[in-house]
Amino acid sequence: MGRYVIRRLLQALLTLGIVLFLLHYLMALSVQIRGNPATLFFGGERTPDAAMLAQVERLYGLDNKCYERVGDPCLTPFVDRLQQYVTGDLGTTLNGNRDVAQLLGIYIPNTLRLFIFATITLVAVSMVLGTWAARHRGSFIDHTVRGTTILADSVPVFLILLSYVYIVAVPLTRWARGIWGTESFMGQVFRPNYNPDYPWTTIIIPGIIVGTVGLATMTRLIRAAQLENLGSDFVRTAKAKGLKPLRITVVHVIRNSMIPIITGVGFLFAFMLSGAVLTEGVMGIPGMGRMIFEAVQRQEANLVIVGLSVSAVVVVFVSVIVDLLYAAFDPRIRYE
Amino acid sequence: MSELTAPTPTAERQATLWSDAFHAMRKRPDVIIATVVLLFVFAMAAFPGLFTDKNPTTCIGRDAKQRPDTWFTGEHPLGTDAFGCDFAATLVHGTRPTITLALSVIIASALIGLVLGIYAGYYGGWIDGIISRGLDVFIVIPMLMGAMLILSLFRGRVSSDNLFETIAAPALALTLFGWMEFCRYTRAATLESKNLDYVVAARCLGASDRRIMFKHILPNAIVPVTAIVPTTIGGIIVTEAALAVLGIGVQPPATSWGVLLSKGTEWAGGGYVYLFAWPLALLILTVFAFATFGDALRDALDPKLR
Amino acid sequence: MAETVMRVIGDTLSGADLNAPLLEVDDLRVEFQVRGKRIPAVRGASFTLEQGRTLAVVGESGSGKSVTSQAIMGILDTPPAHITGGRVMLHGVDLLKQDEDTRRTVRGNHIAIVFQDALSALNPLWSVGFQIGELYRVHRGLSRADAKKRAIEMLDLVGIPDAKNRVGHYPHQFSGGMRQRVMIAMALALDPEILIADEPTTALDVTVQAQIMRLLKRIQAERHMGLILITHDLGVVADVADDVAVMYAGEVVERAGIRDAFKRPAHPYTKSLLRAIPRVDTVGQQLEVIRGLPPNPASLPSGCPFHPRCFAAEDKCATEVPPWLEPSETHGSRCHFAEEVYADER
Amino acid sequence: MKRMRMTVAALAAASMTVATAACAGDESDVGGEGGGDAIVNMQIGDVRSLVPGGSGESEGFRIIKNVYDGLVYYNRETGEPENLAAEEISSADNQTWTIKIKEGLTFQNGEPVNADAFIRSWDRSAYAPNVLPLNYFFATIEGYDAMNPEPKPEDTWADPEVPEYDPVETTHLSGLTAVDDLTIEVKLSAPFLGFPTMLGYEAFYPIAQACLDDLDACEKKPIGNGPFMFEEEYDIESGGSVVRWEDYKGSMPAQIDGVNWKVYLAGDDCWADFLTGDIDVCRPTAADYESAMNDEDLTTRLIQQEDPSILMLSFPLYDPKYQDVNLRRAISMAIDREGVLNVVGPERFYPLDTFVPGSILGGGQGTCGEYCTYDPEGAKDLLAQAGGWPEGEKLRIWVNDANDNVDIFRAIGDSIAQSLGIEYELVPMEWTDYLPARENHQLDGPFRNGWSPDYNLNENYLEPIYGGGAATNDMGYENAEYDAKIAAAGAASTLDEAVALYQEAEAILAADMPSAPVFGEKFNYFYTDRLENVYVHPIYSGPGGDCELREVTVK
Repeated sequence: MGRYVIRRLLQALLTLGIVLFLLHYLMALSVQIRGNPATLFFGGERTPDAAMLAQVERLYGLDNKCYERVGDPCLTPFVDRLQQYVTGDLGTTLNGNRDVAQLLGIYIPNTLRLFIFATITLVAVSMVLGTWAARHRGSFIDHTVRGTTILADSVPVFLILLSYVYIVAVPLTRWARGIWGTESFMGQVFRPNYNPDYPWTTIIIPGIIVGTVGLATMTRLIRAAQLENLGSDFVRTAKAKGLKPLRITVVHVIRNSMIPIITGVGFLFAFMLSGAVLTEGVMGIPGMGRMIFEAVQRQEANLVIVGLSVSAVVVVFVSVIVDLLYAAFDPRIRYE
Repeated sequence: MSELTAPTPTAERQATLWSDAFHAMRKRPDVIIATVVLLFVFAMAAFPGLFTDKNPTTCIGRDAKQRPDTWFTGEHPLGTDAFGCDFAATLVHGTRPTITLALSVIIASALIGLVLGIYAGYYGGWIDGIISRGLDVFIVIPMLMGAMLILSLFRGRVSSDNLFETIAAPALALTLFGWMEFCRYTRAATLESKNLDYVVAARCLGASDRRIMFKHILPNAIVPVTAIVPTTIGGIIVTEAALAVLGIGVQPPATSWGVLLSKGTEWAGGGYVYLFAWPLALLILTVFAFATFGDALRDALDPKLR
Repeated sequence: MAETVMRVIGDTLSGADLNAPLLEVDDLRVEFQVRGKRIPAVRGASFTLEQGRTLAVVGESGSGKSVTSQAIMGILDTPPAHITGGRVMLHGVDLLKQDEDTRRTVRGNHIAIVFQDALSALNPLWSVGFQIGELYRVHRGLSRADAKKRAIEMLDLVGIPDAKNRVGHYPHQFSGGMRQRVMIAMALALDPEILIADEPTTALDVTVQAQIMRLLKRIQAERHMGLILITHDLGVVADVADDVAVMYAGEVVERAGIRDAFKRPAHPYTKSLLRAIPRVDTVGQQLEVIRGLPPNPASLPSGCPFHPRCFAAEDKCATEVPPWLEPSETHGSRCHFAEEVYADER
Repeated sequence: MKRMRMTVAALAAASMTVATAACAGDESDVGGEGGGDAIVNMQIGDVRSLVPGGSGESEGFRIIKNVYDGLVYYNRETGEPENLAAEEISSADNQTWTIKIKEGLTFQNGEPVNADAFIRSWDRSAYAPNVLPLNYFFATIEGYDAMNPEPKPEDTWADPEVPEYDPVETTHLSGLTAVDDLTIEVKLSAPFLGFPTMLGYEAFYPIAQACLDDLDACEKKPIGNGPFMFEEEYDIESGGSVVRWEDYKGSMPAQIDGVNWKVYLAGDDCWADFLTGDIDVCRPTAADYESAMNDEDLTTRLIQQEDPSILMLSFPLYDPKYQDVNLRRAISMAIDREGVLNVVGPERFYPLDTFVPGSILGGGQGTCGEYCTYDPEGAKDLLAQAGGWPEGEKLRIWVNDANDNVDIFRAIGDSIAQSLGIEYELVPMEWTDYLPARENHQLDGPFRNGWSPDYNLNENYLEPIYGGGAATNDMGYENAEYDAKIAAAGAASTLDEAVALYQEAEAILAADMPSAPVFGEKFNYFYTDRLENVYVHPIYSGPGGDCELREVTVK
């Protein structure tokens, strides 16, 4: 088992190495194609004179000649950047010269909070719907569940968010505040925008909405697993052993459908990270998704590379955890 | 002696699989409705002229955002959009870029996925290693963020009315981050069918690798891939809309459903809900149709559930 | 043995009468609702089982053997299955009339079942000890440790070596034969009065098959248990069963003592089955085969369902439903010419 | 002389997030009872710096102008500079100015507000190696060149060791001398009668010595001399709050107990939070504006004022196609300004028919006249006179893609194409590419141009944009007679005389029509019902929603 984990981690390191290089290459391409981001340093409302520009370029390592030739992978700046990251200095941003590590400290917790609520909603809702649909296979309920989950997936998540913010959030907040007062949990939870003073409360609703991303996939996975288990021989044996239906469902059926849930969460994790970009945009949450989006627009190389590498590490970490959970849940799976 | 053509039981077994699937699908009412919707949308994309004779680019600012007094009739059947162009025309002409984008992305990513998947599954060893690492790299970067990175290289694109230019950049970005799903399924199917007896038999009879791959293994690999094609198309259309809202997808004044939606969201709050409702309805209807079709196809093709 | 039975029977089945036969299945009818159509799977199966005796239920696949056993256990899913008639009398009490709680207590405590493929019949994700212990924890309310101890005892009983260490293992870590023994251990955990073995050895090779059958007989003798053995293998029936019930197209076409049924079958179907068994002395001769295929339950032939494949069929077989005739008081058959077949004139 | 347009209006660069912000900290209840916590919740965008001289963008200035007191403050109605920290500002020849500072003014940490406080601040901004955005404001003062040496020749930059500049020893502007503890004498390199009007802007604010000693701490918790004081640090990501400084001795004290600023990142808007009462002043987007207007209660709390920022469609005079004035007039008349307004939201702009807007001293002369009215027939005739539009060629309109510029100029393009029957094509560019391309005269079609006032004088709209050789003269417009008139106005003895001369220059400009005025901006701020005395300063107000925090009161 240990050897497997080491092998997986080595593979992960290799993947991350490639990801880092790919991101660096894309940012180099961006500088080569879109021109020099150094002007951002001056707030960009007037072209700084060439000399100051050259000074700032050296500060950010943009003065290497490779940035003039389109397509040149700029290996030396890549090595410098790696050395810089290895020593723990994640570089600073062009606009406002802020330290990237400090920014991550602000952004990562916000996105994590969003994900916690999203994952809970996704697993809970799909578990209930999946089991319910499997229980009433082929009946009217089965079709409505399938229909609604597909509908939930067909509506882009940012449209659900926008309609929530524009139509529902404001009257709901006012109504809630009328009853429970502004400072109360209810007064804050429906707010249309994220508020740094209530980091947990104002992120519940966006989390739940992001949780609906991938609901159809998850419900289908669970329904299929439940169907397979419900019709399986060991459930028939369990019945023959005179166990109560509830115990059969919990001990035998749900336990066996944990595997697809883990696969689902592992698969949807990267999918949800995409959802975060829009959710954080609409709800004004200063999170990873939004930060990376703006950094890409502003050619903030350090922010983009570190941001995406962090999300890459998280995704890789999640996939290794998923594999280990497989082994934990299913004794038949053994890794050497 | 030319190599014997190994018995290809797969051929007619394959045929029955597809014909069975077709029969199973045809009988389901929801699939019929979904197919009708899809045909309607494809027709709108292919022949916009059938649906509206107005030119979406003739826009008069003065009569912008006018609701029609009677819906579906009169000079502007669906009223005018935020720039004063005929809303029905923009809606119809917006369909072609979206559908062409979706189809081109699905075909490109399916092809890449299939070829790489088969090579990885069949040869194994270091080829599989490289392709799997490639898979990991692209899976690890979330699709939307990857698309953003690629599309940020194309900023400042001149908006043009030529179809290819408007959708080239988003299509490339979505393909680059869309093939992994196909590759994974194909690779799994190839690994599974590689050691089946008839494939081993074909190899014993001296069939070349390429022949085995594309004559024997491909029909098996096609099954799981086809099962996820419709739902993936739905996903691409939704992602295109997301890109448009972020302002990095299809660039206005070229239209697509995503652009219409992002413009619609701006004016939805101000009481012009119809600017937002029509493109949303069209998008949801199409994606829903694709998803239902995909679900039915998956059930029909999945031997266990049949 | 007896007083435990009384105590347990008393508190679960009020009005249980010790003198009544252990298990009496009378005219059991089961139908399946498939896409709107009602298809008969069991059309009036009747047989009785006495304590300490083994009844073999024989028939081709699709003849309703397994559905009957599951109907007795009450584990048929409704929908699609519906029990439309008949009685299942356990000590004179009709199980079909009991409420679900009582039925559930009977399962495991009084009637147990062993399935054919132990690998799929055992939950792959739980250890063998847990799955056996579950019975004690649920029905007897034992603690986890005691349940585990009892599980180890049961594994020893069924002859699994080094039970103490293997109790924590998982089903996939046992061989076919061993898994079947685990199934038996699980079935016998609560000391049931009746054990239904639904093709227990079909999935095993011959040598292991013999060991399992010997194990079943030994335990039946020790516990004075009623054993219903469902199989399509007449060879196994010959050396194990006391009585035999032959099922065809959802009904019992012949019932008799084992020797009587083998020597003088009273139903053409049983006779054809016996002739089809290859024997050493018939080397080189053409094997006897019953022509045609078992009937499709959705469209059964008129009259006697076996008539299209019957060598002794007459015109009336196709029109009249044969009555239940009894050439001797322990031998019955549903065939117009039961006496002639019994007397080997046909 | 380089001038910089204050980024008050929406032309801010893509990098500069002109965003809106909501409050931070505990919001007082919606009802907002009076007494101890009369706290106003405001939105704010991306603040670059809170130390005078380091910001130069609208959001930073909105905080600085309330935490610091400058020498003068621009009157809300007239826009005239009135003395605030200054006792008296006088000059005989418009070249040597003497500034007297009021007695007894101190910083919030007790340091005296004296001549040194101002000189120290101005020297810091003028010193080139500090690389501060407002550095060039001091170009008019003698000694500036010594502190800002010309860069070394281009080819020497290649090798990294050699710095681009010679090391700068002089750290003090020679033109600045502290006559005594409370008087400063400023010598300009050339006479400029508008000098006092500049003293109200951020560049000329004082800095405490303690602040200079630890700049980072001062950035987070500024030490000002204004009516509001920072108690905790300001967080650029989420906002901050200030409280009233009790022993403020200046002439414009605060009426409320404190202000909370909440940061709204790019693209967010505070309207949703305004409706729930978490933000007190907010500017709605076009769509929200329309729904807000049908709500009677809200419309009673609306401030609508003309913003001095203007939007123009400038012509590349260096391009042969656009030499004929009739073509430029035809294009201007082809723009249906009301129609475009109907598209982008009627309340955000007003059609402009003059080169200098009415809210600026000496503006509103309507110099563009009939060429800024919508007359498709007239436009077609002018186009014919100018030799018609070459067949098959598209009119290429260049625009930077910040905010909704693309939508506005698409509507304008539609209108021109409709009226003249020609085809057009939008060329959106990113700000950091658009600006250099425009300044290096690389555009081959009309392009978006905008201007916001640095100070309240019509000269600010004439010399920097159209003056011969002016840095921001992107049209390449050269007219000797026009330049002469500007110079004469500069040397006029009284302000009124100068204003009249500048107006004559504007008339010359209108005849040449180097660019077509399209819109003047209008801002519409709504405020919650718990506020009173809500006034908006015409020249300096944040685009997302702002008000005079020194005058506002809570019911």
